[in-house]
Amino acid sequence: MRPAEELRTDFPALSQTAHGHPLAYLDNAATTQKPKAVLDTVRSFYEKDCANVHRGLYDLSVRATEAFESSRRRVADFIGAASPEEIVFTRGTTEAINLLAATASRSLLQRGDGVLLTEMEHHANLVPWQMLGSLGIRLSFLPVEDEQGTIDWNRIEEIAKKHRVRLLAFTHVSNSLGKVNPAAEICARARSLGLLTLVDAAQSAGHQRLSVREIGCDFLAFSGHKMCAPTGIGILYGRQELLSSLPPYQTGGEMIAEVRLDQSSWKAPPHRFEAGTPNIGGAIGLRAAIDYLQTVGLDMVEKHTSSLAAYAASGLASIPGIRILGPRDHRAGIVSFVLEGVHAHDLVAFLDQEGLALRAGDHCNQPLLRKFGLAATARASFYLYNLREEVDRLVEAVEKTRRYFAG
Amino acid sequence: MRPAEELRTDFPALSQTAHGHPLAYLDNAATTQKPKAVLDTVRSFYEKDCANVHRGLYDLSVRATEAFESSRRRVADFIGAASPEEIVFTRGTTEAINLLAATASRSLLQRGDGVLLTEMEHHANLVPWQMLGSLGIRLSFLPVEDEQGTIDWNRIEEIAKKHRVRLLAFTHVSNSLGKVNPAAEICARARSLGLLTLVDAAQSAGHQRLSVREIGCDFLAFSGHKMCAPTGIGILYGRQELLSSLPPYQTGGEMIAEVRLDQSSWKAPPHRFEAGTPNIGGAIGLRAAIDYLQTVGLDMVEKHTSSLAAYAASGLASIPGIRILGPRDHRAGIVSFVLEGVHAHDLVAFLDQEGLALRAGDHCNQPLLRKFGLAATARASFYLYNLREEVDRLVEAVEKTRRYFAG
Amino acid sequence: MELDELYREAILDHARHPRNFGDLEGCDRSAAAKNVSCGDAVRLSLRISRENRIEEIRFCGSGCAISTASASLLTLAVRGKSVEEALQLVESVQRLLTGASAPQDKLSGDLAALAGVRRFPQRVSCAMLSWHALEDALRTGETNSA
Amino acid sequence: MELDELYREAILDHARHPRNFGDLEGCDRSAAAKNVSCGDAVRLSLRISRENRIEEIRFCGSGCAISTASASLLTLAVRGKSVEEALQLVESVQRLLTGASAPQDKLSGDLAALAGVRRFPQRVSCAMLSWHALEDALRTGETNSA
Ligand SMILES: Cc1ncc(COP(=O)(O)O)c(C=O)c1O
Ligand SMILES: Cc1ncc(COP(=O)(O)O)c(C=O)c1O
Repeated sequence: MRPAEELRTDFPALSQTAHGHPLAYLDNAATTQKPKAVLDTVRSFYEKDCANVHRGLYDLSVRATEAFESSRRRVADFIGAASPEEIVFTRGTTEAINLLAATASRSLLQRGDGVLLTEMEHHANLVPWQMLGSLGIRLSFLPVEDEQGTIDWNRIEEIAKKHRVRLLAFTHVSNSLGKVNPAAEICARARSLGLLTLVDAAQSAGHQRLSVREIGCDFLAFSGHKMCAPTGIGILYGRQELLSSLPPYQTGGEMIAEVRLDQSSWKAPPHRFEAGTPNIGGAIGLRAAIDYLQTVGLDMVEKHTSSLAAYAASGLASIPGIRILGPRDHRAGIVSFVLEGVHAHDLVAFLDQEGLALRAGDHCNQPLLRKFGLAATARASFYLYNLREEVDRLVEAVEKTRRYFAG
Repeated sequence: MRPAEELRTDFPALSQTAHGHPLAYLDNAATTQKPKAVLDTVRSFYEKDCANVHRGLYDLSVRATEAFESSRRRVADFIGAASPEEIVFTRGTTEAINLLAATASRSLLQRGDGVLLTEMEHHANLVPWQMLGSLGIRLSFLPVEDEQGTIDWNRIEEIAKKHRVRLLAFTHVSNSLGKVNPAAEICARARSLGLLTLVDAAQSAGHQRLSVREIGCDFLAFSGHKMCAPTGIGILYGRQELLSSLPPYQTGGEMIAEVRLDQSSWKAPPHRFEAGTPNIGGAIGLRAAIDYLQTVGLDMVEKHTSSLAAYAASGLASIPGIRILGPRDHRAGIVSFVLEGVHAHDLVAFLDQEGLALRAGDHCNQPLLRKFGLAATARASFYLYNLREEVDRLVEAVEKTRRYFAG
Repeated sequence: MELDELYREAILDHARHPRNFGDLEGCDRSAAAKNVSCGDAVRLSLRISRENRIEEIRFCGSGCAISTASASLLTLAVRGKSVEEALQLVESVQRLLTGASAPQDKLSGDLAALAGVRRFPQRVSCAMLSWHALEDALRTGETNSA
Repeated sequence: MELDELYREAILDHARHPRNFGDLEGCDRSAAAKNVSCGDAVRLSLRISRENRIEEIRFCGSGCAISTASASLLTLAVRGKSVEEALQLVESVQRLLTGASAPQDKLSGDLAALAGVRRFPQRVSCAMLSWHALEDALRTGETNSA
């Protein structure tokens, strides 16, 4: 990998100052910055090939369609899907999971079936499943046993049998704990029990190599904006035969085969699930983001971010009164922590004054934090452009804030 | 208005050639080109203020949130909404109508209620309502009486009573006929009968002044990409008390008040309807598009496009074997036509060779075209940057194609 | 290649005067195909001999000049061919039009006129419509009254 | 203004040593408010005299320094005030913090410490939390055990 110092220069937003300090952007789990190459590609699409897709017979529209569909091929390739038809463009992970929950509840899942989640799911992989309660689909949960994020995956079998579980949906990387769940192992176990699987890859896509073939999942979702792409684009991957068995989600133009006033018939996937004009510019930006990340090298991104996180965790650990969540080793690029006597909001507000951009809150993980007796944590999350010296600044600033509040 | 010749220079895509001719982009009803000002604004957002919204306490995120919410205020202002809380960001018109249909069917509409549409609706304002059939919600239709797009709005009362209609959903401007429906008059009539109203403004927003107050509708939807904004952004407007009565649509982060493992509670509108990370860059682009259009002047845009369409209709009418759909007068900037003996696809393929970008197809209006005995038409649709000389080229090229096929 | 050259060859003639147009009474097999993106539709009906040869074939439907001409050319090209030969021809046409085979590969006779379509990718689905229907009719191997 | 100046004034003291913290037994009115974006929560309980004056007020809940200090300052500021005066004060605070009133407008006494929050828009909702609860408690005009 080119060193982070050099990669940074690809990201225009990183050269700014904040409160008189160089901006240290440490909220990458919320969204990442965008490299110039992505912004250029999107812009050039709008300047040269802008037309609606799948419709026109004129040149411009042929180019737009080709650009859009080539993005789909690029994504398929990126996650090792068997074909581009397995990739549905969505606004992001949240829409992807909503799409799956809404359509599966009318096909793959029956009244009385269960959906198994973990206690560390992001609200996006919890609330859409809760909504199926009115259809008689019940949730059960794999407990998170400690603040390190330990889950006893052996319990899948027992819970699955007891609750007639049909689908297991779990996060690949926890956005608050930085815990990496062993996706391939979990999916193998689930498959042997006849369960369908959904992997929420919002925090792993673009942060490590990702192959649906190696993981062996049935469905997978991620957001572009957390991996260098613009906002408003993401995908749902689904195995072709499963996607084909799902009814439509949103309806309208582009997804229909034939429309009569009283009824309509649908196209095959993926277009069945893409009603209306899609986010064409977003899809093209996602392709450019994948190109960028593959040039950098995903193995290197993973190594860089997790080593920064480990460095941050050990640096923060030296501060009196600090409590760090998440695994002691094999941590993704995320460190959540609380400081005794200083509310997380006050803490990150002080860090902001030092040019350090961190998030404080429940990280859309209310049930998990409640279990730990917390309402909010501060969270530092790293990406390919972050530096060890930013971690040093973080540790120093947290210590300074502690002293300030200690009076 | 600055003359179209000058406005064109604001749009980088328009300076290209196609098949050796200057590109004449005449597919604006599908999507419009984007002015440099919009592309610059979006880019500058990503280069300077890129962060997730509603979450961070640090500077960058405060700026992103402010930019996003100021876009909402700008849209509210643009359509004369009573408050920004009445504006829900969606991917576009299609998603807006899906959102409304799905949530209204769980609140405002009861089993046995009727939804009244017209026969000229785009699939986006037809198929989502068809989907409610399984909930016992029935559709009825105001017939389109002729190829001019005449609808007898007097019949609303009779149909409404007969079919227990609760909601009237109609297109403001027909995307295949260029017919402009008298929205304010229709909504007044509907209101007097106690009906709710949805206006599909996909073809009118950004093409004429638009005020939900003047129209007096309950809901209104449009897409940004048809009015100079990027793809992937649009809005649903709803009167505040009505929006508040709707349950959530997609669920996940950002739209919840409190989440427990077994149940959750929701934020107030509009955030209740915006689950997950929104298309932040898209919303900011929409704001820039509104700014651009208001500088140009919407009355002038309307005048310019409808005068081009009238000029085109009269020019084309002189060609033997031509059949022009849509109203004789008061036509929006859209002209659909067929040429005897030449299939619409062959026709636009030949026009493409002359640098003229038109669309051929059913324009997501299958039931209407079927009624006219047609499978496809060619359609020229104009925007603020189109020129009379482009219309001249169109008429000439259609005549040339006619002669070619006539042998 | 300009578009009018493409049309000028056999295409325009076949579009104006489609051969073997209509329904085949008492056919053994039939199949329909529809291009959902443009609404073009074609239906083929065939009679197959005991020796598995295409004895008779007709098409009907509505579509643009390319799809009509392609269907007309198809009926001429496959009449008398064995089912296997016809399926091979479908593949050759597909490979040629989608650019999977080398441009110097040629289709024989009037069919050669279709080769030009590869220059106009947005029209390939028009040209392929009837060929997809043929494949369908031959592979399903049973009377299909779709 | 730097953030530490904001905190240095009354805020830090009140956050560390909140006044009137706890529940008021036998209160006449109460109201809770929650900042859904950060999870901070506050509950006020009040005793109102026959003359419509706030005789006694307490708050409890959990939150950041700004929201805790603001609630603590609130209890001091409104005790003894009439319901009407307290509602006016809610409005003044709101106007000041959201920048709707001129910056030279001042809040009196310790409350002045809140003025600095206007420089940190992302914290205004923290500071306003208890004031929203107060308005709620006073306006609903009935015992609210939310
Ligand atoms: C694990 C996880 N799942 C889902 C999401 C939701 O992603 P989005 O907001 O892009 O839809 C996030 C991001 O916040 C996440 O971290
Ligand atoms: C009248 C009308 N309604 C709805 C739509 C759908 O808009 P979108 O594809 O942006 O969702 C369109 C555009 O194609 C339209 O013309």
